[in-house]
Amino acid sequence: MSDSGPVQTRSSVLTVRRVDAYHAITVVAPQIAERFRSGQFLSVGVGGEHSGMLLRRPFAVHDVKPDYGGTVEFLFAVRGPGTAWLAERRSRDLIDVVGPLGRPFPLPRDPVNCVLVGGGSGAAPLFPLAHALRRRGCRVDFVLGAASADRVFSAISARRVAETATFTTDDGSFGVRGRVTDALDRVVADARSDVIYACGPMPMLGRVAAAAARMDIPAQVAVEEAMACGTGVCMSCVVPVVGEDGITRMARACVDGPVFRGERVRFDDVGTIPFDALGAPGWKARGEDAGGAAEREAG
Amino acid sequence: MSDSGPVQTRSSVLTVRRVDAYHAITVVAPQIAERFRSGQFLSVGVGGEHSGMLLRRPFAVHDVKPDYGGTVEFLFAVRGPGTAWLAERRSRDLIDVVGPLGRPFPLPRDPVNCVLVGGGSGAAPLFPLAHALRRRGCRVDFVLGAASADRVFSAISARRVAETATFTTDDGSFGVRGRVTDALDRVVADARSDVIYACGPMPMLGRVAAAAARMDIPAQVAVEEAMACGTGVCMSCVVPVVGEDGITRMARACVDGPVFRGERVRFDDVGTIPFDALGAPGWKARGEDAGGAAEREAG
Amino acid sequence: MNPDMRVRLAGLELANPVIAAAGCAGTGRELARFYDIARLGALATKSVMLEPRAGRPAPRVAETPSGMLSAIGLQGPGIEVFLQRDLPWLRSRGCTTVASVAGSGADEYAALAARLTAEAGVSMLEVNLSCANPAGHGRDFADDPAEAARVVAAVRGSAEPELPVFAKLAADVPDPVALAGACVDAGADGLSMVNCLRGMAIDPATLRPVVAGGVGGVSGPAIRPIAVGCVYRVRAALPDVPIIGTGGVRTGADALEFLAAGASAVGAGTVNFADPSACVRILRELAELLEERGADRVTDVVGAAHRPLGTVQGR
Amino acid sequence: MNPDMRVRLAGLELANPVIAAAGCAGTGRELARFYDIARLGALATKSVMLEPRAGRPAPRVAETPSGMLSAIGLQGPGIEVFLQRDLPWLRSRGCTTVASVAGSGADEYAALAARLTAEAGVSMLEVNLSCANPAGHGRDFADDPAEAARVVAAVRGSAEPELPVFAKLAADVPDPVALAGACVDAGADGLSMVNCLRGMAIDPATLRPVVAGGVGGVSGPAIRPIAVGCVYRVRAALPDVPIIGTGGVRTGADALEFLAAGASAVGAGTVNFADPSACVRILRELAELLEERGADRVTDVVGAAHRPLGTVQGR
Ligand SMILES: Cc1cc2nc3c(=O)[nH]c(=O)nc-3n(C[C@H](O)[C@H](O)[C@H](O)COP(=O)(O)OP(=O)(O)OC[C@H]3O[C@@H](n4cnc5c(N)ncnc54)[C@H](O)[C@@H]3O)c2cc1C
Ligand SMILES: Cc1cc2nc3c(=O)[nH]c(=O)nc-3n(C[C@H](O)[C@H](O)[C@H](O)COP(=O)(O)OP(=O)(O)OC[C@H]3O[C@@H](n4cnc5c(N)ncnc54)[C@H](O)[C@@H]3O)c2cc1C
Ligand SMILES: Cc1cc2nc3c(=O)[nH]c(=O)nc-3n(C[C@H](O)[C@H](O)[C@H](O)COP(=O)(O)O)c2cc1C
Ligand SMILES: Cc1cc2nc3c(=O)[nH]c(=O)nc-3n(C[C@H](O)[C@H](O)[C@H](O)COP(=O)(O)O)c2cc1C
Ligand code: FES
Ligand code: FES
Repeated sequence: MSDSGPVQTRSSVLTVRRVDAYHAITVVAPQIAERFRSGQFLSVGVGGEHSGMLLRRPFAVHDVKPDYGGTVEFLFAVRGPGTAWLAERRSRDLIDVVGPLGRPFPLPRDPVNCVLVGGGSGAAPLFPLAHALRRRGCRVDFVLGAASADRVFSAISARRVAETATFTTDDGSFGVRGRVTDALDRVVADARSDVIYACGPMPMLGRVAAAAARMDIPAQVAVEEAMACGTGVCMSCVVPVVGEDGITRMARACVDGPVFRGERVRFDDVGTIPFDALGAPGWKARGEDAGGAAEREAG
Repeated sequence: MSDSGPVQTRSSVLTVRRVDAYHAITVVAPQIAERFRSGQFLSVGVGGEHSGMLLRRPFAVHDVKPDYGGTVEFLFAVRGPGTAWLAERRSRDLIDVVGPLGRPFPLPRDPVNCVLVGGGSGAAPLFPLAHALRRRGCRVDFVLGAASADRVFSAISARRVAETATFTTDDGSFGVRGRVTDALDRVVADARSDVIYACGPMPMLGRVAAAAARMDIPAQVAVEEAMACGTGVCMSCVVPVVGEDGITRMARACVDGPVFRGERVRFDDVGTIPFDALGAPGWKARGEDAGGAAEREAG
Repeated sequence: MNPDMRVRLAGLELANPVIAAAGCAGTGRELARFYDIARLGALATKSVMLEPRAGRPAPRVAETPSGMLSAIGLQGPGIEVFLQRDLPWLRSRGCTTVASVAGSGADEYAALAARLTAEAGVSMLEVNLSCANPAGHGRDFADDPAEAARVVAAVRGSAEPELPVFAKLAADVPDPVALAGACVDAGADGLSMVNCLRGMAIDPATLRPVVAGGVGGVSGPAIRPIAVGCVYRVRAALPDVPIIGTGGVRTGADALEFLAAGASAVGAGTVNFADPSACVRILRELAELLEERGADRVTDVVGAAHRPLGTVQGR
Repeated sequence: MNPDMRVRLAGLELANPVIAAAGCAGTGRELARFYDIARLGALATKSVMLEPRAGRPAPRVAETPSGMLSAIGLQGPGIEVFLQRDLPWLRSRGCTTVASVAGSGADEYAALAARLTAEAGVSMLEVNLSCANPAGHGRDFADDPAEAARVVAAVRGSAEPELPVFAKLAADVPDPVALAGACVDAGADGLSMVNCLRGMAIDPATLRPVVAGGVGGVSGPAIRPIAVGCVYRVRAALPDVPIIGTGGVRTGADALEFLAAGASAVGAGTVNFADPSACVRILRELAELLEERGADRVTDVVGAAHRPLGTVQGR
């Protein structure tokens, strides 16, 4: 396990640059680069040893390069003190990085048509995925949504790697005005897509999963939930997920995910404990299920 | 009051340099420079806004210059996380500085002979004092002690400003082997000193005050006690001091001091509440004294 | 337009909700060197006792993660000097003053209240219950609702009816609601919460307690979630009792957290040590946050966080 | 030469004093990806309950100054799955295991103890008393010494005599000594202290509690001085009772603080989230510090901080 598993490194910052409304940090981390598979994420310590900020910050991997034995890049928007601190890093600074974390996107065996749907900075994981799919001869189409033009993520690289790239913005300042799901059906039809990969905010993922179900094609979604550890020990990042046995369990986004099959995530019940979830208040004990349940729950 | 009183500034770091075993930081702080009188100190915020280090760090002012409208310099040894953080500052960084704090050394009206006694980095305040005394035509002699040669403080500048400069080290690696008090008597005799000014660790100050009493000359000592606020509001920095009325009170080193008359500080009782101190356990109420007491206690 | 920052605490109107917390604002003179203390909603005095008191030996403080440990031991000049020297000065500066009182028994608290209630310039009495109860086997009055209630009743009894009496509660109790309820039943017009939590720091080099007294009080941002939790729980149980919320306030956003939890005013203590002009900065930041939300009055946000609270299942 | 790190807890010998604290080490599998968990002094399991439990809705955590707030709600698969799946795996890895138990009544705790005591691979039972007492009007068992004692007695009664039973205490109680004494009198072989303190975080933007459950538990370095104080006070009163000291341990120096205060072993919880290899790092740092002091045995520093403790005058 530990071979393919995550590693903790004090990595030296190679570059810190601005990309549209985002900051991009590239660190030298050969062991992480070599283990990484698309969909996985990093967690980064912020603030330094005597900081009042205790928790690591999770970030998706946006790019992996072979230089210096292997580098990984993550992009982020400054949102609070942790990302503000990261934005102030300079090359040669050392930062504490753990990764790769979580379950990667499953890749199709055959060269099928894939549409990749992303919202805002949540689109980051789609780029290494696109390259992996292309290497397998898959067709890749992008649908990228954002609040406004400056929040649209790496439009250029999207166009470069994909057959087509469709953009939507809430304010119409770039591409189609509206949500990604307003554009999705047409792209799927035109590209004859066989599978949808999506990441971004939960509500968007919910709409994408619904659209996929409606169009009757599989969707793989990478969820985001508040995470204290990122390694599976704290139980903070749970999402209601339906198991193969039809039983709903509170699954950990960090190790059981972040990638789940779209139809398995109960998006409407995110932020709740569904009454029929295993071990929900008033839930009736059923030894067998519990056993099976936990089997998978343990990841 | 507020005119001569302390100010809080976000000061830009001009230089950070090494001086022997110490670091020296010079900040641009015109209002502090203009108000400063020798013996006063600064308090510096460390670690930044989201640091787990809450308390300011107190430092004596080592030098004041007119450039850039007024700069102040403080020297420090890296001792823990706060000073380690300060040692990493670079020019143009902004740091939060409050000063000048505390009561300055009283200066003699007449051009008398003054011997300045310091231990380790505690010697810092003696240098601005020496210049102030020289401006008044006083004779200045130095006695500087330290653990070892590299801890002897600004030997060169001491020699420059003073008539004579005597050095003592515990290990004899520089100057006389032994304590400052082993050299003090001879210096006082040779220089016919009229007054002693001293700062450094409490035990050293105690020995200097005792020597002064023995030689029957006044001593002004600047004490160091753990300080949470440096402004007089927290009551953490207390030292047992005998008032003019002969009553011992727990006086605040930060505002009632740090400079006290040597014979008034009960050095043997530092770190205790003397049984006869005002308000000590079992102390009997005496309205008058209490009144007078507090009058002065309030600073 | 600027939001209306006035708040009412049991009949007492404050110009704004920011109170410099007891024992963290000195005599007022020290902070007055940094700003006009009349700009404070109020200043709470170091707890006043009948007699002068020398307090604990030094060192009295230690830094802890995002907080500090202190063991001052209520050093102070006693009520006589307070009345002769400190109170008149505060009044002369136009500073609304909360007189905090501390004693070793209900009678002593009552005697202090009797002296203070007559004085001009005392706008509120705050009863510091985090004092050792000589009859409590090392416990404080605040550790036992019945003992706390006895002290509060004694103060309420000897103070003029129109002078608000607030009980200052501890946070290291299992049931702040029970403690608060007992104090209110005993006549407290409001609650001030929280005081420091008991704690200790040990020097890893000497392996000895850092502060001379051994056990001290933990304060600062480290305790803020604990304090906010206490305010929230008490507000939920006693929605009509005004609360001064205190514990780890460092910014205007922190103050807003306490107001949302149900505090009508906010005490700022330790932050005054880290930033001598903290109280006026916090007030400015709070006003800005309220303006951003488009709130006309600070009172609009008081208690905003309250929804029926689920039972605590365990952690 | 390296100091001897072995410690004894009520007859149980651990290879070293560093214990991964309950609920912060998952099933063991997660940390095993970063280091060999057989190197731990012991691993305390997430508190096991009779039935599967879904816990609280997300979000379950918030960051607080030098700490965090969490409301997990004891999510877990229940005793059956624990015995089928988790315990055998821990045993197979040679990991000394402390089984933490949680329930909604003394009978439930007793049933868990009866199941676990028979199992190979359970080296100690830790009774998590920070669970809501259905009969306690929202209080936890740990909030009331008598209730805590009833639970401990039930566990002690149904566990084999040679299996050590440790009671895990809360810190937000006025008198940890009274609580500890009650648990020891009820048969606890030792004490584990402390659990999280109750607290809350409110989002200054939404003005709503950040964690879905509202009230949660505060942990991390922020609470360390409070935890060290509890350990010190209990050790002073009950010098012969072994203590697992827990709360905010981040470094070897922090661990040393707890040992000096009187703990025989140290629990590390939240730090595992910030640093997945924290426990082995802390162990290494502690060994280095002991070597620097020239200590032959870690047990040499246990209780080093104890001197007659002055009464707490007040703060
Ligand atoms: C699996 C995963 C991948 C992510 N990838 C990216 C990415 O590639 N680029 C990017 O910009 N952001 C990403 N995020 C969100 C990112 O982690 C947060 O923006 C960041 O933690 C904010 O930290 P802060 O201190 O600046 O903000 P604050 O809001 O001050 O953070 C306070 C606390 O809340 C947590 N938190 C805040 N926002 C989020 C969030 N959206 N999701 C989870 N925890 C949060 C923080 O981790 C911290 O513990 C990802 C989140 C997850 C869970
Ligand atoms: C009036 C005064 C003037 C001083 N002037 C100087 C100076 O010019 N140069 C210099 O190197 N040092 C000076 N010191 C000591 C200096 O303040 C400490 O070295 C510094 O605070 C250590 O901080 P730290 O975080 O690196 O160490 P830590 O030991 O980690 O600090 C932890 C806590 O203890 C306090 N503390 C630690 N040592 C001392 C000490 N000796 N005195 C008071 N508080 C302490 C810190 O302020 C902090 O709150 C002075 C102290 C005082 C009271
Ligand atoms: C050094 C110090 C002295 C204090 N003195 C008193 C006091 O005299 N009376 C009192 O009721 N509270 C006193 N307190 C408690 C504070 O008023 C406040 O309740 C507590 O520190 C929590 O708030 P904070 O985190 O903002 O400091 C004191 C706190 C500190 C740190
Ligand atoms: C997310 C989380 C889950 C926890 N779960 C449990 C638990 O199941 N049983 C228990 O006795 N303590 C539990 N605790 C408490 C810890 O074991 C520990 O006592 C507390 O967090 C203080 O230590 P720390 O500051 O090192 O985290 C939990 C703590 C956290 C933060
Ligand atoms: S973040 Fe801790 S279990 Fe997922
Ligand atoms: S340091 Fe606060 S009173 Fe002196």
